[in-house]
Amino acid sequence: MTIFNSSAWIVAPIIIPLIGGLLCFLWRRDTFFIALFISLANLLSVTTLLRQFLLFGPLRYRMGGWEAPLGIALRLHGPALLMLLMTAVSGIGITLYARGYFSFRISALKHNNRHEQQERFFWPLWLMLWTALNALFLSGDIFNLYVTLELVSVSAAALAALSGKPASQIAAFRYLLVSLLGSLSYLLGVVFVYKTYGILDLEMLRQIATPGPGLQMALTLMTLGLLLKTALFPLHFWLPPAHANALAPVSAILSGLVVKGSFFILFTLWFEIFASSITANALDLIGLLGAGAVIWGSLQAIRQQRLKLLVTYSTVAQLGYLFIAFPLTATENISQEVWTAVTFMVMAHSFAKTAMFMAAGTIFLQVGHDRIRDLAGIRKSLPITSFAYAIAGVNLIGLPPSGGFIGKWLLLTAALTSGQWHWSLVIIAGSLLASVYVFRVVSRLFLTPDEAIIQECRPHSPLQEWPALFLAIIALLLGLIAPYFSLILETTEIVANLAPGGGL
Amino acid sequence: MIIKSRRKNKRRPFDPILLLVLLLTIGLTALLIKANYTIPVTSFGLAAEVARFQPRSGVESPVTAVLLNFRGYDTLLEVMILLIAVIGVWSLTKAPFPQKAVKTSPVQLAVVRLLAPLMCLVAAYLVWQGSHLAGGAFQGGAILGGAGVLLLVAELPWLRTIHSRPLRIGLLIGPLFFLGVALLGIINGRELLTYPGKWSGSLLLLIESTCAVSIGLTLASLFAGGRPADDLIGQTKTPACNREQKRC
Amino acid sequence: MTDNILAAFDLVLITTLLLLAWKLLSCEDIFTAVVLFISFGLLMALAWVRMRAPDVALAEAALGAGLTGPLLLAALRRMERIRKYERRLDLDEERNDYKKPKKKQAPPL
Amino acid sequence: MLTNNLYNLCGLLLFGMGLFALFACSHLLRKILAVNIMSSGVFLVLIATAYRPLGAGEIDPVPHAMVLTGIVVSVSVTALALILACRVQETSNHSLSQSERNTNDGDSEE
Repeated sequence: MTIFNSSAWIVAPIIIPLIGGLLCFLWRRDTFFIALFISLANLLSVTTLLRQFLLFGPLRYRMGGWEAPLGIALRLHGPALLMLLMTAVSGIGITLYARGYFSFRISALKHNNRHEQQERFFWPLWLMLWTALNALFLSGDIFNLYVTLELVSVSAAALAALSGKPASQIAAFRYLLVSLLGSLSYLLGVVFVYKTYGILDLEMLRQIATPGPGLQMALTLMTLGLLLKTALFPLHFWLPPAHANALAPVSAILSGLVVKGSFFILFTLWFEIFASSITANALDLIGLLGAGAVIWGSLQAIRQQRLKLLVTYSTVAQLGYLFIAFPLTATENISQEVWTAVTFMVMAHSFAKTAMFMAAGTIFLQVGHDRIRDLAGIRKSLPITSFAYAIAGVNLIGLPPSGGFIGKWLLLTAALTSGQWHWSLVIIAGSLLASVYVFRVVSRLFLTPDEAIIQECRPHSPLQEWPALFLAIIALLLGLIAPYFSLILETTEIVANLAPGGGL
Repeated sequence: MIIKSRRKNKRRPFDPILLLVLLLTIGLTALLIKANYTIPVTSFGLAAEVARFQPRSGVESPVTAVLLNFRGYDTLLEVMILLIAVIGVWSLTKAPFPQKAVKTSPVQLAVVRLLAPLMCLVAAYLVWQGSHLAGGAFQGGAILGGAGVLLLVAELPWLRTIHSRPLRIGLLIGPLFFLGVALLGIINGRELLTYPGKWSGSLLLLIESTCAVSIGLTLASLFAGGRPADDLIGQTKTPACNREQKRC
Repeated sequence: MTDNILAAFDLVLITTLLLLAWKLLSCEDIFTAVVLFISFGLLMALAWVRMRAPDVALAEAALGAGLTGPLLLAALRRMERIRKYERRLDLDEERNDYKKPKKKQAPPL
Repeated sequence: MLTNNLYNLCGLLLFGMGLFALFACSHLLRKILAVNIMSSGVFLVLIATAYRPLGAGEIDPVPHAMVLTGIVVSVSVTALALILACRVQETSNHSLSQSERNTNDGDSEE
């Protein structure tokens, strides 16, 4: 099987969706089948990468055959591989769901021209966004990361504006400006790095980076930009309108995948590349903001009257957990566990939130509104969707055996062993609050009084319901395959000892 | 919600939040300037590296070598950003692009007739010059886009007959050719974006020419802010959209 | 001698750039701001030439003056036209979107 | 080195100005202009870093290529932002604060 050992597979997750996106724009017929084929091909390539990774360890790829300081390198390490897997699986779900969603809208709603047009532009934009995310996860060059960030923000903003409603236009405009501001701040950070070291390659930077005023400023700028893009607590103001007003598949993409991209860069920069320059105060500050996000986001979610807004604010809250992990890495011997915890949280949240937005979108389309108060008895007409929502909720609360449980458990133990028990209080409080906002909806959906109005249900395709359940169940079962994940992540340690240009 | 409150208190001279933002920006800028002057200048960047490998890149201009060869991957993604911007603009508009048929004044027409071909020539020259001096696909494409803007401003009637498919092919020809050449490297058993040695000079020129055409079309489409009339799905059916077309 | 002239040129250029930026961000009329922005772009091109970056200067001149300027002007014209008509078409469309609209589900405005 | 520092300073000041204006200005077009000023500032810092006076060695072409990439990116993003701004003006009753209320309805889809 020499073909599966070729190093060229590492560019496949970038090239395959890219070709798909271009084809969807050019051809315009059978776009769903193109997208489905692309999703499967992408899954195949990511699986091949997984196999190569398990056989040979971390990979490094020189674009154009040029060595690192001059050329651009791609690198595949444990976290990047898991992010690729996450995007591949979520992507298949989103592709299937989007098909059901758009065909329902075209057939059942008025103004089907508009819906046809939305579907026509959704596919190329979605595939381009997928390309951008995969490129971001694989990139090993600090300026190339900026280009991929811009690619992500432009396509995400275009997707967010797709719904055409006034509120979504304003939200998308603000989203675009905020992403631009974040990218520019990041770029200025890159400029400072280049001023100081004259190098853009991540691996080489990791080796020569020493704490200093230039790096300090660069890190501050990059962190500010990426925090803005990841919507950490006080900088989250743009997220709820943008995510709640988009079309349902787009909300799923934005909440499930896009925010993870900037978080991934942030985490890589802080704990892999510039780990030596991070001070304990900075870690504590980020952790504090994360705690604020958990509490504030959960309280807001509890207050919301609309299902989609509730799900959106829960994204703000769940992103907070990822930042609570920052101060826990300060203790030497447990940083590996924190890495695993964060990866788990990211993946579990991605699957669960994607499923949740899909379920919310289906409910919205079927019922015509998403006021939580009036959602009683939906389970009778939409059993699969309600079930998917409930399972995804289990993940957000963090009940076993879900991926969310493993993530939180690892965080809790890390907090206790490192003696920073105050973070564990926040984690537990967040879980309790999450159970409040999840059960508030689930109890409406399931435990209704007998005389509840049974909402009428339009005929719809299974594609509208099953992908959500599929992703929710994956999120639930994530905890069962935990050992394999830590296996992949432990290989990261080897990459940390590799010389640049090493690997394959 | 900083932005919101700003709007309401626009007239007031002493808005506390505005003051806070002002102080924060001044502080950040001061920090930046301070850091800027404390950075020890230890490196001279990648100039030596580029100079060393430039003979193998196939072009004489160092910037073009970096742009298309050493860091060609960035450029490939960047061309895609342009394309996504066009897709985004098309997805947002419901109007066909030359919006109304007006009589172009003869003076304007004469100017356009003179300038547009001239700009195409300049663009071609810039692309060709890019291999050894300043210039290249982006500069040439920008001039081509400028020519497109000129045509659009003059609202020439034949612009209305542009069909969607040929335009899309034009928009995609550069990116697709670039991608194809990039994949050639893999087919040859090398890395992505590796150009075959002795051909790389002419291949790069071809990439630049096709990309310049696509970039020019892209920029002109961005300026047009609409889509070809046959790209709209049944817009004339609903009366609301009819009204809209007249007004937009 | 040449050094002094160059330094004076630098100072003038930088001051003009900063003043233009300040003016275009603070002036009352948005049309003036757009026009100032175009001239700002041209001065930036001059700065690129001074920094011995002819490629960037060409791109800035061609893109800034030839495209961003017209883009901004076109957008401004479009916005003015929209403001005149004050359309609410999309909102109407939105309310009647469901085939069986229910009164109580109309979005509260 | 003096020239580099002067232009560096100018770039950083432009960045700061744009940043402030982005928050302080209410007109959407002005916000877009502010972002453009900011990016010009960043590019200026980058190019000024690479600058060497005549006869003082090679100029590093990598920042030039980076800025070219950045300029093209910013033009395309500006175009998208402008169309979005037009759409905002078209669809909302031309005052953002009013539509802010719509946003919180979450009544997004139909």
